Amino acid sequence: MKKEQLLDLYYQMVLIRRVEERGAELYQAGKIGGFMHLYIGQEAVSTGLIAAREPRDRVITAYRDHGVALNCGISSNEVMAELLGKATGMSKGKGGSMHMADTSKNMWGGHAIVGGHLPVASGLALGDQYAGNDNVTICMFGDGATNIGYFHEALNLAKTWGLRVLWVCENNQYGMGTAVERASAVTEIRQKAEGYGMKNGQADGMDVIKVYDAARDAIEYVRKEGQPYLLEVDTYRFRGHSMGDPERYRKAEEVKQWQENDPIGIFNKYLLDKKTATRKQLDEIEARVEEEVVKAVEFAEASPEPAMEDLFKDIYADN
Amino acid sequence: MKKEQLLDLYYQMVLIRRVEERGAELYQAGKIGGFMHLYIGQEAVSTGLIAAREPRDRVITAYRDHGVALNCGISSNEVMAELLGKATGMSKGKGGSMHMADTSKNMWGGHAIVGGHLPVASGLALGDQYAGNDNVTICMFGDGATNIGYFHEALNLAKTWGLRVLWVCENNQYGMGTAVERASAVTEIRQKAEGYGMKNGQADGMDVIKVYDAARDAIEYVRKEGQPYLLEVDTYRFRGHSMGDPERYRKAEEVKQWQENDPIGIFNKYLLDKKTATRKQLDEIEARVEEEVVKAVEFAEASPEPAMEDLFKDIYADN
Amino acid sequence: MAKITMREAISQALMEEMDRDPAVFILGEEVGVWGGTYAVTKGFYDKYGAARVKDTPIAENAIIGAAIGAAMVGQRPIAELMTINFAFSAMDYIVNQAAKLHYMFGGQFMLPMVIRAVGGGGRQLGATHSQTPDAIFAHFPGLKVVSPGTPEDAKGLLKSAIRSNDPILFIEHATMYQIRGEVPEGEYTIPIGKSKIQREGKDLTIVTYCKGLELSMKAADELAKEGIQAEIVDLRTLRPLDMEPVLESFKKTNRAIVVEEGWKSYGVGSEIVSRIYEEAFDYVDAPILRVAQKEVPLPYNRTLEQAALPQVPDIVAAAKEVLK
Amino acid sequence: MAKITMREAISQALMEEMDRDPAVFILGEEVGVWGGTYAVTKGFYDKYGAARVKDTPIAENAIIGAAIGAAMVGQRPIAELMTINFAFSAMDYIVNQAAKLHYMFGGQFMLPMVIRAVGGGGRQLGATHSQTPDAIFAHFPGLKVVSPGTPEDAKGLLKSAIRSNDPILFIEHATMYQIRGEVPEGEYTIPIGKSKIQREGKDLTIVTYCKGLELSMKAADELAKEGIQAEIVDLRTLRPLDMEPVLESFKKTNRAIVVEEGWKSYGVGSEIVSRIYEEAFDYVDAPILRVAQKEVPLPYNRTLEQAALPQVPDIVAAAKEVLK
Ligand SMILES: Cc1ncc(C[n+]2csc(CCOP(=O)(O)OP(=O)(O)O)c2C)c(N)n1
Ligand SMILES: Cc1ncc(C[n+]2csc(CCOP(=O)(O)OP(=O)(O)O)c2C)c(N)n1
Ligand SMILES: [Mg+2]
Ligand SMILES: [Mg+2]
Repeated sequence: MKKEQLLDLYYQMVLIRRVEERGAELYQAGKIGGFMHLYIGQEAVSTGLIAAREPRDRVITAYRDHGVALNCGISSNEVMAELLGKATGMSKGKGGSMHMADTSKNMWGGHAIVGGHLPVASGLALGDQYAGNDNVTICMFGDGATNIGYFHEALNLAKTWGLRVLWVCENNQYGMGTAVERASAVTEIRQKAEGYGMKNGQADGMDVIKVYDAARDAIEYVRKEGQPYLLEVDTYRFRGHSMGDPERYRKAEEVKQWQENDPIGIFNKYLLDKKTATRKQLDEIEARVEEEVVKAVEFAEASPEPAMEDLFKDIYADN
Repeated sequence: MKKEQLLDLYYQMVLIRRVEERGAELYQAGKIGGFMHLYIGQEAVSTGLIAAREPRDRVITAYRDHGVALNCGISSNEVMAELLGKATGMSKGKGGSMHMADTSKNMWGGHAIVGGHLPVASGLALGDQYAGNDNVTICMFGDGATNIGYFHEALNLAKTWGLRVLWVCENNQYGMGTAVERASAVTEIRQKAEGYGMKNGQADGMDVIKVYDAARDAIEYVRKEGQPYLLEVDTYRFRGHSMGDPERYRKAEEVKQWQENDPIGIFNKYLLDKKTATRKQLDEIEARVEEEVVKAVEFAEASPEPAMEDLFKDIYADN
Repeated sequence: MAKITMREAISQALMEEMDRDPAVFILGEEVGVWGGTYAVTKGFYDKYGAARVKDTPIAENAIIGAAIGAAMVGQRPIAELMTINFAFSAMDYIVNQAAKLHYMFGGQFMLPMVIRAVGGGGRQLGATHSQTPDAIFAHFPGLKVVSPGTPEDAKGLLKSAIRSNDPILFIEHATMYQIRGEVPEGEYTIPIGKSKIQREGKDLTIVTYCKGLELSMKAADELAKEGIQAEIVDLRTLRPLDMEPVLESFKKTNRAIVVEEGWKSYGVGSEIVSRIYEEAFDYVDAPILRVAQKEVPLPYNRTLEQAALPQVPDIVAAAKEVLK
Repeated sequence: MAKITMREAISQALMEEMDRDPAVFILGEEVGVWGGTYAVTKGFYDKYGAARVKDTPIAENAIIGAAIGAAMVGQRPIAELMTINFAFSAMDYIVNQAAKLHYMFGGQFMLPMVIRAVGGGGRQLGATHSQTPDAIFAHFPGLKVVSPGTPEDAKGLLKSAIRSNDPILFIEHATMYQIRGEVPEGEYTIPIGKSKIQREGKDLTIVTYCKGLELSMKAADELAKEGIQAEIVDLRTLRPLDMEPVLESFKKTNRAIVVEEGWKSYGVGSEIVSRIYEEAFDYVDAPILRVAQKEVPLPYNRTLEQAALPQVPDIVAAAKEVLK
């Protein structure tokens, strides 16, 4: 990767972190409602992954989607506005935290039914196969999602039909409070691909470069071979599952240990060690992010609520 | 196996064949309605399998259940009566061909939603685990059923919780008109067990002895280890999927080839070759079966229809 | 006008739309090589090939989920559920995804897709395979639910459904594929969301749809012999529901019954009855009655099953009751 | 009588029945270590251990399917669906298996199981997570559907449900866990399938249940200020439906509205309205009105969401309308 690209990845990771930190504050202040799932700790995953796609490659993910949205190029203004339920959000305030999409950026949402978007991902890829192009669909989901039947049907269909889907399991060790081994017959999620004769791999999700490399290779394979691929990425969420998590299921110790592996810290060190950037440059990026996020909050707060008549808009496309 | 047991297996296989042949006639004559799926060609599977169980081990299967019912010790009278929808059927005429159960024989049905009974099988085994016994649940299903999400959820649960289920996939090469490779990512169904880290095996489903041996070992494993096991049994249905199958999807050639491997013929030859029985003895068994089936049809035809007030019975257990 | 079967009408609609628009394709269990479980897509596989007539695994969530995804990116999939009973195996995709994605993402993309599903009892298929659960799908805003009762309507409505940009559940009835009816020659469509008077009369209004229409037409013949002229309003679409023709008819007859094949409680009739009273209260001369399925899981035994299903004499009796 | 929250009432019912009968166990997502997503089973895991408080994978079909199997062999599982929206992901097990197996096999085995599921809107969870689809489950004979509106009823009905030999869907409401109400000291149960007058009045009848009860009680207070005495009948059970108290009340007041949180079309109100007209036609003095959710998928934005949900002023307005 070129220097600019690397710095851009750093910018994206810091942006996700700050947007979510402010988001958490706004949630506590009662300005954001519903369920909000923070991506903090997992920033390297979607950042590395989406950096490896071409713009024509589609992305679809679960409800933990702020980071993915930002990586796909949706502005922090829009993300913040959607969190606040404003008309200027990309889903016009109707979707909220869990439902961020911008199809012009090839980001097909945020989906809140666990595993529910996996068959849909097969469908996006089917649409491309039917159209005769070689776009890749990148579908992200959690470890917990691999236990639901939707996962099985989607992967089986993708392999049987040769659909171009890169399945990315973000194994953050827990589905809500349930550790992987308490819910899944196998603890290495990639092993599930064997049941479909599907090529698979694993990457360290705390290291954005490693994620990028693995994703680039996997995307190339998917595009060239016209076959799906399952990539397991090991990671950890530093915060609770969603904003109201009692966190009885994991020890502070364990969280601390992982936090010492902060993906932003790791990348920061990498950039300095490799002399890709100076500390000053990185500080500048951080300052730029701070400013952007302040503006995003201002934008969101100043944005109008959806109009009352919007309640009845977009129920159907035809009338 | 002792001689009597072997001869009993032969009797069971011939009985299934004859009951179904008469069933097919009665269906054509309009005396049986609904969907009827014949087991002809697959008799060795359930016969060998169920011979290997202890009476306390539970059996549950799909809609292709006449053979299983007979193997479990349900009388041909009751099977025939249920086919005719009579009050003397084991399901009192309410279930029909696809829904044969007799819980006193530890036969928990015939289930018509493809794959739908697999989570239920996990539940039967859960009930036993909760009760603290080491009963085994034998759950049979088709190759086509392994593509639905129910399969995935059931197997994952069984492995994660250590439930005593012997999963038996009757791979008869087709789900309706769809050949295995057109619907499943892997053509060896047993490979799917790898995705759950589940022990698995394969057996020739046209040879009752081989099925018996494989089942006995598998049941022992399941009982002793407190772990599920997936057994794939290769077989073939000689008739259409159900009574109204246009059979456009397979060649007469292929059917003929498999029919030359008739499981009854193979077993007949085995018994003669090994001198376990004389031709006369086998003829006698066949004659006994003929007679039994004639009587079963008489019984069923002479049996009363359910009373009109039965329509409203057994909707609920409490009132 | 040619007289064709319901099966032919549906088949023609599918073919005409596939010929018209290359974005249209079919996916489902046994739609291809087998030729469709009910022979509706017989010959399609040979004509259009495997890419446009896709045999799927037995995986209802994947079928509807994949249709949703393909529709999101601009294709026009027609997903077939072998029977509507298997819609329960894909319920989330039908009522929670197809019905909501357009709205939830602020209208960013459309879902031009049709789910064809055949339902109905009367064929001794037992409790899990014999249902007419149409009402529960009609409960969900965002989904459109169409269920025609004549070959003409089936063809015209299905063509509209395929051209529509919304997710549409198109419900057929397994015992109606052989019924015949006149169908206009050449190209035509029928708008979704319009009820229709299928028979005129002045004495009472029978509101019905799908299988209920077939039964109600026969009942009307019976009633006519006794000098009673029933007007039959066919809903054709359960959501969005078009009450206009129902109310117009009712304001003329002042008496009505609703006929449906599904269970009575929380069924289609409940909604129609409520709406008539809400919107034409002053015109009501007698309690409006519902003719529907008895509240039991359908049994295999033919006699019991037939006793549970609504029959022509039940309709005749209800009609006479409201005329008392 | 002690005043406790709905959460405590449900929690007590679960504990008392687990203490009473070793065949009773709980399974579901996050019921154990986490302590229940809504803290209903907080402390259970420590008290009863992993064998009786089973955390499951995210696999709704396996949860309900396994409960069915365990019930078939005589255990008494309580399966928890994290929210009723996920019931669509296990729909076949609820309406096609739990509801039918007893009947379809001629009564050979029973299904003593409870499915607890929390529903309801008003928390900005968006279209897929905010539903009140109770009516669609009540459509299926073979299933019982209970949805209490007070802590007392919740406790007594849940205890009955756990002791029942039938599959019961027990629907709670996410915004009601904190409401408080008096609950009898000591052991009691309340029979399933009995509606109840929750407030007496003579001017009109409000038929409702669950969240609708909370709203209707407040509306009745408002109405009382203007001298209008509303009688409130709480259905408590949607199937089997007990119309007796409804009809009795209606025969006294001759005017009624039905209040529910779910969508109006094909909803609970449709059935109640139809039944009142069918069974008390001669007592009707004014059109019966339905207060329900607007026909939209629920949006995230709070203002829009609240506008879509039925509110106290809507009930007050409808009540006045029927009294005109
Ligand atoms: C079908 C369904 N069941 C349950 C839930 C509730 N739920 C939301 S997130 C979640 C945990 C998912 O864990 P995982 O897939 O590992 O993703 P993570 O949250 O760790 O990113 C659960 C159980 C849901 N949304 N959908
Ligand atoms: C959920 C569901 N989808 C579709 C069907 C229709 N159907 C009945 S049997 C069958 C084929 C099943 O094939 P397989 O599992 O291989 O069993 P086999 O009939 O070969 O014994 C299909 C598609 C069904 N009953 N249930
Ligand atoms: Mg996780
Ligand atoms: Mg098969």
